[in-house]
Amino acid sequence: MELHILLLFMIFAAIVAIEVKDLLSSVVGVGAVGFALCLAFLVLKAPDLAITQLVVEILCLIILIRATIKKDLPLVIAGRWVFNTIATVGFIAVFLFFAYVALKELPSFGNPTMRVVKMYLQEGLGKTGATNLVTSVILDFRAYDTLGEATVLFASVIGIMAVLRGKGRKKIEEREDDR
Amino acid sequence: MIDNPNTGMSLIVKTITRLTVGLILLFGIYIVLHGHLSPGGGFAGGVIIALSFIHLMLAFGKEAVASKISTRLASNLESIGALMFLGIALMGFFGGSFFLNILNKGLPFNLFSAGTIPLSNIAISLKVGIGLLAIFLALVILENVKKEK
Amino acid sequence: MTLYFLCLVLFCVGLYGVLRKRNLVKIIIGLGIIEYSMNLFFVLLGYRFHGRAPIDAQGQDILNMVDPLPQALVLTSIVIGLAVTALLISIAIKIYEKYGTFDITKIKRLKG
Amino acid sequence: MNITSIIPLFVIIPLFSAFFISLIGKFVKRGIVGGISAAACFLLLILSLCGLAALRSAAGGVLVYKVGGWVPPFGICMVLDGLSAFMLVTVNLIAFFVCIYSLSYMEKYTDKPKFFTLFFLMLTGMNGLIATGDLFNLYVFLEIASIASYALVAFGTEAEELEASFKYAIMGSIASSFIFIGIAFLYSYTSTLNMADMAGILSAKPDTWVISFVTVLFLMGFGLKAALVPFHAWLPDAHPAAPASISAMLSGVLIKALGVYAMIRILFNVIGMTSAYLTTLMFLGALSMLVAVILALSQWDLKRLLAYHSISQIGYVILGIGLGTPLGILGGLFHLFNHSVFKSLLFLNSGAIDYSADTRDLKEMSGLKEKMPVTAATNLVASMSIAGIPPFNGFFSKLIIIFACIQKGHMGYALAAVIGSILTLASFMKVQKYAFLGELKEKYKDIKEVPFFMKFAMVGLAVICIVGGLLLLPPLKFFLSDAVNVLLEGRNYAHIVLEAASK
Repeated sequence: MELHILLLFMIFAAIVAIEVKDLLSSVVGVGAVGFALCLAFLVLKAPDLAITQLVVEILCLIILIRATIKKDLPLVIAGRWVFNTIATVGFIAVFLFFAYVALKELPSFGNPTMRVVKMYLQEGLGKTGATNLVTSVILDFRAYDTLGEATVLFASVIGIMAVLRGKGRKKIEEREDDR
Repeated sequence: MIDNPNTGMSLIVKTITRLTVGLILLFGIYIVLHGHLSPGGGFAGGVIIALSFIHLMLAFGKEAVASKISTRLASNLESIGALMFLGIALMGFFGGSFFLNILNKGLPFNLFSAGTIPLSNIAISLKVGIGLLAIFLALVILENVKKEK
Repeated sequence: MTLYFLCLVLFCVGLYGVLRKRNLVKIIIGLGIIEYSMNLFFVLLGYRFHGRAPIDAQGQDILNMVDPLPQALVLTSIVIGLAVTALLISIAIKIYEKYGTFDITKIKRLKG
Repeated sequence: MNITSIIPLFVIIPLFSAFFISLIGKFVKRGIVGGISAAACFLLLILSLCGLAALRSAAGGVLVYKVGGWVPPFGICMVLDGLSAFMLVTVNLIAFFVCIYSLSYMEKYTDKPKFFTLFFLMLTGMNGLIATGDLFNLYVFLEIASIASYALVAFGTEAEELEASFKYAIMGSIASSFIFIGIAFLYSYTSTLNMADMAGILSAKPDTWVISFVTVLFLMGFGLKAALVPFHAWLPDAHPAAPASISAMLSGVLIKALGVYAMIRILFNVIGMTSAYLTTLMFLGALSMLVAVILALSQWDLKRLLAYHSISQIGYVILGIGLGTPLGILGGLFHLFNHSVFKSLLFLNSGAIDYSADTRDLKEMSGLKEKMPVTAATNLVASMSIAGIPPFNGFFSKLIIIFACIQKGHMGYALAAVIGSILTLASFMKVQKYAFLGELKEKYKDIKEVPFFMKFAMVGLAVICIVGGLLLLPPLKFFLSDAVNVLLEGRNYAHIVLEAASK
């Protein structure tokens, strides 16, 4: 029952975050959605995710606030966007209808078919020695994913430093042709 | 921690930060080391470690941390962390397969127990922590450059 | 079943925000909401009634554990979301530096 | 360390060189960074060729590598079969030439080590995506390649490039979120993430709404990554803004590996192809073929024109594969290989013009032939083969696609293919006339030919354009026919992989 309340709160906070005028209060709205998500993870018995989501959420907020301090806001709302709204709302309606139809065939909420995962639960402790089975899945059964994961973060750091560096192109005269 | 009053936040924030930064860092290291026993792990612990440095930088102003770690040193440390993690993966080659957990598993429930999992946790936390610190330093340095222009 | 549907409604709120809004930061916020709803949807799929967190306690033999696989994958997806959001924010800051505004309609140097 | 242990090397080598270059980038002289990256690219090319050779001797035509020693449904397995060997050779061949080219092209940009780090990260993403046998792993490597390409599009930090990269990043993230939702649905329905295991379960289960909903999600997600027409809005902005060697990689291999390969692997081998999906693919292919080539006629910016042509040529590939007949798939895959070669060559030529004459506008250039003979010659070869003039490789693959359309009775699509080819020829005659023929403007009197590395890469690709037609002859035919057989196998890909993995 509390999941329903949390989800309704998240949807309400998301709508506020998107529709509100001031940038800083929309950043706070996203923060609210993130923290409600962290609570939802706790209710769904996922402590690992709650810690990571909480901490990543704080970092995201700091960077977002860094980007939105003292920045201007569009005052005039042009009406040219009517076609865009109809297309988006129509696409969302179709998407939700087919999603509703498809969701009925999935196993119902609360009893997942845990075919492959049974082996993780029974022999996880024996095979990997880690008591926290989520960590054993991350770092032993599917460690290759985590290697990709670390590379994603590495690519993002190098990409940010490449984008934020001062001068992108050298002027013609200072370009020396080696070999 | 040399404290010139005009940079960073008010005195109250500075004194509280001086008390809590150590605890946050310790908590982050705890999360990393006990990754395979209790919830948390390389990622969460690494981000907490990065947040403790960012917390320091927000409270005491940019020079406090920026003088110690430059973005280039941070990105080099990060590549070292990444190479460590790849090394642990390559170590598995000796045991026959790419990511094989070849160290002995030890007794469950005590600290040195899950073979290479604690080592990978430490390598990931080193990488994630310093990488996010490098992102924050790059964003902050950009601010100063804009001011001089 | 309604929880899955509410989660996809949250996904559509984020999608609406990304496709409809004209301010760069609002688009990034819409994308953040899409990331959150994706992660929540995957963990909801793995929940089990009266399940326990997938951590073995000393001495107790816990039988009904929640599915750990979606939790491991969502941990990866949260950090991917952070990486993409951080990259987008730094591009938005540089665009603000070059164009002086966050409004898409004024950043229309490219056509097509 | 038996033969299958070469498969993880496709990910380890680019990953290791990316980390290593970013570590030593600042301390060491510029030449060493170039040397390491050229050596790593060459090693990858050799590895993909001997992967192809190892595959011919493998039992059942499949090599399966169990990462971490876990048996497939429990751990992640890396699969090398006909289709992924074919894609690996294409990707690493183009990456090798682009790497040589950018040794001297990147002098125009600052901070060369960062460029090569991001280049190798994109290569890791593509190689990892092609060689993986696990659905969520495919999503992670898709993200690595995408994030690296977002940063590379914005590498020269000018105003247009930042805006193009922002639009590309937003569209790419929406596509990834559709793909992630599709994977979540599939995991809940089949409770496994291994592609082979999932294919087995899906063939047992009846065809329900979940499967068609997930297929539409994947079509939207991978269609957006492959820039099919309804989702192509980002490509004409992103490719011209990127540095030339990166736009060669983007439209040469990235939209193929991330978009086309991932879509056909999942649709053919995991979800199973029905005639409804085939007709949608054919319709999307024909639509993007015609719409993009008409839009390209009115372009004056050289790289924008080439970007529109990438969309239309991807339409050819999707039309070919969408036919579903062995001849159609052969034509589609052969055109995929040819298009990677001549499209990256065209972008490298536009980069050469940009490098020495520093302009991209066709109106300003004219008569560059005298000063840049090599670039003019390679551009002529590439324009001929994209337009489908007989001796070159583009002609053979377009011919096969048109024959396959006729053989299956779709006269409308065959006609559309012919019209598209004629319009392509018209617009490339325009490029040839404005850029290279005519008299040289005095503004460009003093421009000189491009350095050696750029010439070497362009001439190499031009030779492959000329020689490409031989791939259809019997000795080299296994290269394509193995890939076609993998697609025709459809869902007993599961049986083949699991049986090979259990050994």
